Amino acid sequence: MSRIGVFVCHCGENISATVNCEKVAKITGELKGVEFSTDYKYMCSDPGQTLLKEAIKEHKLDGVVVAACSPRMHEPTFRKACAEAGLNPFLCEMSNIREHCSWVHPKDDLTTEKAEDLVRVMVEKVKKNKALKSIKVPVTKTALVIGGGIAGIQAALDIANCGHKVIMVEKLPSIGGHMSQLSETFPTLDCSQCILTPRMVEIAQHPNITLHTYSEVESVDGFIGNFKIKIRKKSKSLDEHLCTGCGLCTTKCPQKKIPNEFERGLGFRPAIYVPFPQAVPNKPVIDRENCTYYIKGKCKVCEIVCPTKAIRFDQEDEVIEVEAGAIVMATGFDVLKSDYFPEYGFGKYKDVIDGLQFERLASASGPTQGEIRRPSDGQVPKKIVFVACAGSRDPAKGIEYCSKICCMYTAKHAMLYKHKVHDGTPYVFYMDIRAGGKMYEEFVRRTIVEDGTHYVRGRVSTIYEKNGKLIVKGADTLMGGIPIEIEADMVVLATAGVANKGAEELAQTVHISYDSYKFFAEAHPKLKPVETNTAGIFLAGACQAPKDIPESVAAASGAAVKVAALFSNDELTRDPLVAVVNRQAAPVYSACVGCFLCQSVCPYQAIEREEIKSRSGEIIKTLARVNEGLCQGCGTCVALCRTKAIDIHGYSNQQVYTEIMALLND
Amino acid sequence: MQDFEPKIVAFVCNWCTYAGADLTGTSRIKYSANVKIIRFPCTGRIDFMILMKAFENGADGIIVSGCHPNDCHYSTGNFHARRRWIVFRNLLNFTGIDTDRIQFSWVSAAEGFKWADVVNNCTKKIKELGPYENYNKIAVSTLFNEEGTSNE
Amino acid sequence: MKVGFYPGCSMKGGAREYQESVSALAKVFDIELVEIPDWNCCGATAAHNLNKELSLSLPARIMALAEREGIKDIVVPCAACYNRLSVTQHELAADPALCSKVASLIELKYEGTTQILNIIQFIDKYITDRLEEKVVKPFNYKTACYYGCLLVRPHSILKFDRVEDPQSMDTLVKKAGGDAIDWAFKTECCGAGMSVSRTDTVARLSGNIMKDAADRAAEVIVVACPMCHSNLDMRRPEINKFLNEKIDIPVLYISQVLGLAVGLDAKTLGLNRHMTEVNLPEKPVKEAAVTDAPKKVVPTQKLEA
Amino acid sequence: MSASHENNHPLSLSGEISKDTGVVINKCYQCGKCSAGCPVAAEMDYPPSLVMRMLQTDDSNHYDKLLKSMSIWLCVSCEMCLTRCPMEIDIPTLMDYMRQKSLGAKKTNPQAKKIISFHKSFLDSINITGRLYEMGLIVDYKMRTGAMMQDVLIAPKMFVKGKLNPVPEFIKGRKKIAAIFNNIQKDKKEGQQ
Ligand SMILES: Cc1cc2nc3c(=O)[nH]c(=O)nc-3n(C[C@H](O)[C@H](O)[C@H](O)COP(=O)(O)OP(=O)(O)OC[C@H]3O[C@@H](n4cnc5c(N)ncnc54)[C@H](O)[C@@H]3O)c2cc1C
Ligand SMILES: Cc1cc2nc3c(=O)[nH]c(=O)nc-3n(C[C@H](O)[C@H](O)[C@H](O)COP(=O)(O)OP(=O)(O)OC[C@H]3O[C@@H](n4cnc5c(N)ncnc54)[C@H](O)[C@@H]3O)c2cc1C
Ligand code: SF4
Ligand code: SF4
Ligand code: SF4
Ligand code: SF4
Ligand code: SF4
Ligand code: SF4
Ligand code: SF4
Ligand code: SF4
Repeated sequence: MSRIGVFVCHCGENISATVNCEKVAKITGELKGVEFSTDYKYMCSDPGQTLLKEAIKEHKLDGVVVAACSPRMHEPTFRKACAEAGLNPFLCEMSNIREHCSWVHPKDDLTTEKAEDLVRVMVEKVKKNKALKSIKVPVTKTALVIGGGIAGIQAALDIANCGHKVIMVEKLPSIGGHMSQLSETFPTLDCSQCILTPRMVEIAQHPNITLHTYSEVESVDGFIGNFKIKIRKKSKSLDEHLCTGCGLCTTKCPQKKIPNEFERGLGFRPAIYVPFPQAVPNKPVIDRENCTYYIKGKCKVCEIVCPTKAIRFDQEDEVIEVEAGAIVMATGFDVLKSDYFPEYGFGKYKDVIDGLQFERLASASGPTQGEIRRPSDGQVPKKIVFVACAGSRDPAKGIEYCSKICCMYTAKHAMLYKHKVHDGTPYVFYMDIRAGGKMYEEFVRRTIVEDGTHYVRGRVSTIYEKNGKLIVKGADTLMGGIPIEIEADMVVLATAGVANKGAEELAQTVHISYDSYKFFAEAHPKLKPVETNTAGIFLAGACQAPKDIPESVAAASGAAVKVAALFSNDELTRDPLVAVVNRQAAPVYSACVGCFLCQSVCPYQAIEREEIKSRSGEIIKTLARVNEGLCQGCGTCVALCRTKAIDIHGYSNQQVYTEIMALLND
Repeated sequence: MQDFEPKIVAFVCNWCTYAGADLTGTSRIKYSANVKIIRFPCTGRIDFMILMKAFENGADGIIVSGCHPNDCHYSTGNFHARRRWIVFRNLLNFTGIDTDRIQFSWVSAAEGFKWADVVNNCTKKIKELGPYENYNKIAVSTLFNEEGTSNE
Repeated sequence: MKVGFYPGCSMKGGAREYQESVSALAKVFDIELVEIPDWNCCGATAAHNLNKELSLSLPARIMALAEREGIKDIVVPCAACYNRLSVTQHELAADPALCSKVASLIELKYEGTTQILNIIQFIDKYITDRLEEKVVKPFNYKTACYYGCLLVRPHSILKFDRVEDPQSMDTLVKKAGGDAIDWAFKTECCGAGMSVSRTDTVARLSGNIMKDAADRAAEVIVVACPMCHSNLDMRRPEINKFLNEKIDIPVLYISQVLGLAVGLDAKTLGLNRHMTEVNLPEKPVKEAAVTDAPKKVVPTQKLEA
Repeated sequence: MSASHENNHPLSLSGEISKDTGVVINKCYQCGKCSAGCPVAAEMDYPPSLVMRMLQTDDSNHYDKLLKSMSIWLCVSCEMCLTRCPMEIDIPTLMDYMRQKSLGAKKTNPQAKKIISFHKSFLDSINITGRLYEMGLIVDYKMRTGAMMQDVLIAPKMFVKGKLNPVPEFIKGRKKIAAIFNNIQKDKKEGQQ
C-alpha cells in the first residue's frame, strides 16, 4: 500500500492552539507511502468530509489517516465518508491528536513532535490494514424460550406480539412457574392466579407460540441467528389430541396419596394428574414412578374410564429438532429445602414450614382453602413466627447473598396472616428490612404499624418442640442482644432463593456462563443485564438471581426487545474486527497445533474445532476455527496462542508490531 | 540526566483506559508528553511479545492499563491479562528484565485524573531509573524460544 | 488389642465409676487399655480461660508422653479432656512456630501423630462390630442421649458427628437394645465447669435439660462426660429446687449402658456411686425390640460450592 | 500490584485484637444469633453480640468496660455461638483473650471473684501435684472465696460413694509440670518488660 492520505484537523483552535498542524501535515507528508497530506480547520464538517472524499478520488488513495479527535468520537464519521468515496472503510484510521495531545500538553515543540509521532504510527499501521467486509449472518426469526414461569410467559408474549415465532419449552406438565403457587402478591396484594391465568391461556392460544410442556432442552448447537436445538418431549402417556381434559381419569385413579409437589407436600394427588386446576395445558400426565400399572403391571383404571380412549401406556419420549435465531433463558429459581436447617428442626417438625408452603396455606385454592392451619393438627396458629434470612446472608452455610424477595414476602405473609387470624400474633425475626422498590417500604410499614406485626431484629438460634409448641430462641439486638423465647404454634422460614437444581448442566448445554451460585451470568452487571456472554442468548427473570415479579417481568420484556431487535433484519451485520485462525496449504494446513488454549479463554465460546479430513474421510488434523458470529474481538485468544496461529483483524500482530516500531524509531 | 526524556508506551484497552485518557483531555488535565498510547480492544489482547517488542525498539518504560476487575467489556479479558502478568513477572525478573519499568494500572472511562496521575508517576519513575540501556536481547530471545510467547 | 488410655483427673475422683465401667467394658471385648505413664491434668477450662500457653502445653505433654511410648490411639473418655487434646493438636498443627515453642516449654518431643478418640469413636472403632452379638440383656429403656458441648463443638476442629442433632450415641443405644428418644437438648450446655463457682447457673441450664427429658418421658439420660454427669447427677438437688419438682431420672455413662447390655453387673459398672439412685425397673425383653428402621440421617453440610 | 494494596494504617483496637486472635471482628454483622443461643446470655451484662459490637466501635472505653465485665467470666466456652454464627466468628477465643487481658490489667470484675478463684485453685492443684486433687481444690477454693458452707452437704455423700480422694495423687513428673508453669510465668514477665 503506498498511496496514503493524511488529513490533519485544527479543530478550530482546539488542536492548532498547541500543535503546529501545518508542520505536522508537512512532515508526515514526507513519509514513505504518503501520497497526499493536508491540514484543515474542521475535518468533520461537511466541507471537511468533502475534502477527504475528493482527495481519495483525485489521488486514488488506498489508505487514509485522519489526525483529529478521539476515534471513539469520529471514527464512524470518517469511515463512512471513505466508503462513500469508494474506499474500504477499514482502510481508514484516526490519530488522536486532540484528547491525547493538544488538550493535555502545552504549546511547544514536544507537543508537535508527539502529534507527528502519533500520525506516523497510524500511517504505518494503515499500510498493514486489510480491506474487510462486514460480517453478515442470516437470522432464523424464531425464538426459543426455556422455562414457562412469569418471565418466560412475558418474554414469549412480547416476542410473539412483534410477529415472530416462539417455541416455549417447560419442564413441568404446566406453565406458570412459582407465581402460580403464590396466594396474593406484594406490594398490592393482587391475587396471583387472577393476573397470571389469563396470560397462561394467551400462551396456549397465541398463533405464533408453540408450547412444549413436560419437555427439556437436550442440546443446543449453532450460534446467534442460527441455533439448532434438540428438545426431549417426555412421554405423558397420553394422546393429547384425543384428551378433552375432562378429568375423569384423575378422579378414578386409585393411587391417591402421592405428595403433591404443587402444594409443596401439603396435599396429595393421584398418579394421573393435572398439577393444579388452572394448569395450561389442562390435560393430565401419568407419573410413571407412582402409577400402579408401571410398578405392578396392572390397574389401567384410567384407560378404562377415559371416554375418548386417550391413554397411551406404551408412549415413548420423543426428541424433536427445532431451529431458532435467539434463545431466552427463563428457568427461574428454587428455594432451599430439606435438612439445611437442623437447628430450626426444618423437616423434623411439621409446623416449621417454608415460605412457599405458607403461600399454599394462604391460597384460596390451596389445601386449606385459604385458611391458615398448621400442618400437624389443622389448628389455627395463634402465635406465628417468621424467620427472615433463613440460609441467605449466611456464609457459614455457603450462601453469602441476600435473596432479595424474602423481606417483602415475609411482610406479606405477616399481613395475610393478620388479615385471616385477627386474634393472632405474628412475629418476624429479621436482620435488615430490604424494601427498596416502589411502594415496598410503605407496604412493610403497614404490616408493622397497621397490622401490629412484631418485628424483632435478631437471628433465631434454634427452634425446638415442647408440649406441642415450638420454642423459638432468638435475641433482640435493638435491646442490646437480650435473648428472647417465643412459644409459637407455627414457624415460617424465609428460606434462601437458590438456583435451580439442574441450572449448571443447562448452562453448559446452551453454552452460557453462570456465577459461583449457579445463577446464569449476565454480560455486564450494569449495561447488559439481560444479555449473556453468548451472542443471541438472553436472560429473563429469576434464573439470573432472585427477583420478584415486577423485576422478572421487566427483565423479560427487556430480553424480548433484544430478540425483536435481532429479528428486525434478515441478516446480522457485524464489525469484522474478529479473530481468524491462519490457513496454509497442505500438508501444514495451519500453524495451529490444535492445543485449544484459545478455546479455554474465549469469553464467548467463539472457538470451535475444525477437522481436516483426507479424501477417504480420515482426520488429518484438528484445528481451531473462529466462529465469526460469536467472536466479539477481544483478542484474548491471540495473546495466548503460542504458535501465533490465531490473529485478529484490526489489531493483528503485524499491525501492533508496526505501530510500536513506528512510535519508537523516529 | 536532567534532559533525559524517556520514551514510554502505553498499551491500553479501548473501553476503559482509552476512554479515560480521552476524558483527561476533555477535562484539560495536563500530563507529560512522554507517554504515547497504542490502542487495543482489551488488555487480554496484550501478550508479552508486545511488551518485549517495545523494549526492543527502545522504550524506557511501559504502561499497561485496562478496565477495573469485573468491569471488563469482554467480562474476563483483564483477568487473563493479570494472570499472565503474575506468571511472567518472575520469569522476566529471572531473565534480567527490569519489571519496574512495566506499570500496570486500572483506569476506568471516568478516571481522567487518575490517568494523568498514572502517566506522571510513571514518567517520574522512569526518569529516576534512567534510560533503559541494559535491555538484554539475547536473554529475551532465549526466553521466547524456550517458553513460547505466552502462557496463562 | 492394646489401646492408649487417658483417664483424666475426674475419672480418678468424682467420676471413678466412668473409669470402672470403661475398663470393664474394654475387658469384655478383650481390649487392653494402657494408661499413659505419668500423665498430667489437661488443664480443662481453667487453663484456657486464664492462660493460652498453659492450655496448650498441658495437653501437649500428655500427647508427647504417649508418642514416646509408641501409642497410636488414645482413648479419652472425658469429653472435656477429649476436646482439649483435640483442639491442642489442631492448633499446634496449624502453627509450627507455636508448636516448637510449646515443645520447648514441655521439654519433650511433640509430633502430633497420635489419634485422639472420644469414647464413642473408641467404641465405634473397636467394639461396635461385635456389640450386638454380645448383648444379653437389651437396655430396654427410653433413653435421652445427652452429648453436651464439648463432644461435638467446635465442629470445624473435632469433625465428629452432626453438630446439630448428633446421632452417634443414639445409634449405640439402639444397638444395645434401647429406645433412643428424639429430644431437643442434646447439645445444649449444662453449665460445664461452673458447677462450683456458679451453681445457680448450672441449676438453671441443667434444669432445662432435665425438664425436657422428663417431659418426653425419658427413663434414663446417657452421657459421655464426667462434667455433664456431675452437673446432671450431683447437682440434682439444686436442679429440682430450681424446677420446683422432683425429677429422679438417673444419669448413666454410655459405657455403663453398654456394660449393662452385655451383662455386666451394676456394681462392676459403679452404678452405686451415682448420687441420683439408679433404680431401673426390670423389663421383660421385648422380642425384636429394635424394629424401628433407623431414621435417614442427612449430615449437616454446606451447600455444595 | 499487591504491595500497594496492603493496608499500612496503624492498627485500630479491633485490628489489634484481630491480629492477636485471628478473629476478624468487623465480620460480625450484628445478627444476634450468638446471643440467641448462648446459654448464659441472659445473665451477662453484655450478651455476646453486644460484646462484638462494643469491640467494633474501636472505643477504648467500651473495651475497658468489657475487661471489667461479668460477661467474659460467665462465658462457659460452650462454643454454641461459634457453631451457629453465620460469619463463623470465634467468640470463645475472644472471650479467652479478654479474660487474660482482664487478669493482666487487673481489671477483673469483683463479682467474678468466685469464678476466677475456682480456676486459680484448679491450676494451683495442677501446679503442685500435676493432676487435679478435687478435695484440695475445694479446700483451696473455700479459703480463697470464704464460701465455707458451700456444698458441705454433698461432700460426705461423695466421700461415701468413693468420689472424693482423701489423699492427692502426685505424678512423678510434677517437677516438670511446675517447670512449665514457671517457664510460662517467666515468659510473661519478660514479655511485659
Ligand atoms: C414464598 C414466595 C413468595 C413470593 N411472593 C411474591 C410476591 O408476593 N410478589 C412478587 O412480586 N414476587 C413474589 N415472589 C417471587 C416470584 O415467585 C418470582 O419473582 C417469580 O416466580 C420469578 O419468575 P420466573 O419466571 O423467573 O421463575 P419461576 O417462577 O421459577 O419459573 C421458572 C419456570 O421454568 C421452568 N423450568 C425450570 N427449569 C427448566 C428447564 N431446565 N427446562 C424447562 N423449563 C424449566 C420451571 O418449571 C418454571 O415453570 C415470591 C417468591 C416466593 C418464594
Ligand atoms: C448519589 C447517587 C449515586 C448513585 N450511584 C449509583 C451506582 O453506583 N450504581 C448504580 O447502578 N446506580 C447509581 N445511582 C443511580 C443512577 O444514577 C440511576 O439509576 C440512573 O441515573 C437512572 O437513569 P435514568 O436514565 O433513568 O435517569 P436520569 O439519569 O435522571 O436521566 C434522565 C434524563 O432525562 C432528562 N429530562 C428530565 N426531564 C426531562 C424533560 N421534561 N424533557 C426532556 N428531558 C428530560 C434529564 O435531564 C436527564 O438527562 C446513583 C444515584 C445517585 C443519586
Ligand atoms: S385422559 Fe381421558 S379421562 Fe383423562 S382427562 Fe383426558 S379425556 Fe378425560
Ligand atoms: S394405571 Fe396408573 S394412572 Fe391409571 S388409574 Fe391406575 S394408577 Fe392411576
Ligand atoms: S431479602 Fe430480607 S430476608 Fe431475604 S435475604 Fe435479604 S435481608 Fe434477608
Ligand atoms: S432508601 Fe436507599 S439507603 Fe435507604 S434503605 Fe432504601 S436503599 Fe437503603
Ligand atoms: S489457534 Fe493457537 S491457541 Fe488456538 S488451538 Fe490453534 S495453536 Fe492452540
Ligand atoms: S477475539 Fe476474543 S471473542 Fe474472538 S475468538 Fe478470540 S477470545 Fe474469543
Ligand atoms: S452470630 Fe456472629 S455475626 Fe451474628 S452477632 Fe453473633 S458474632 Fe456477630
Ligand atoms: S462460648 Fe460463651 S459466649 Fe459463646 S455461647 Fe457459649 S457461653 Fe455464650
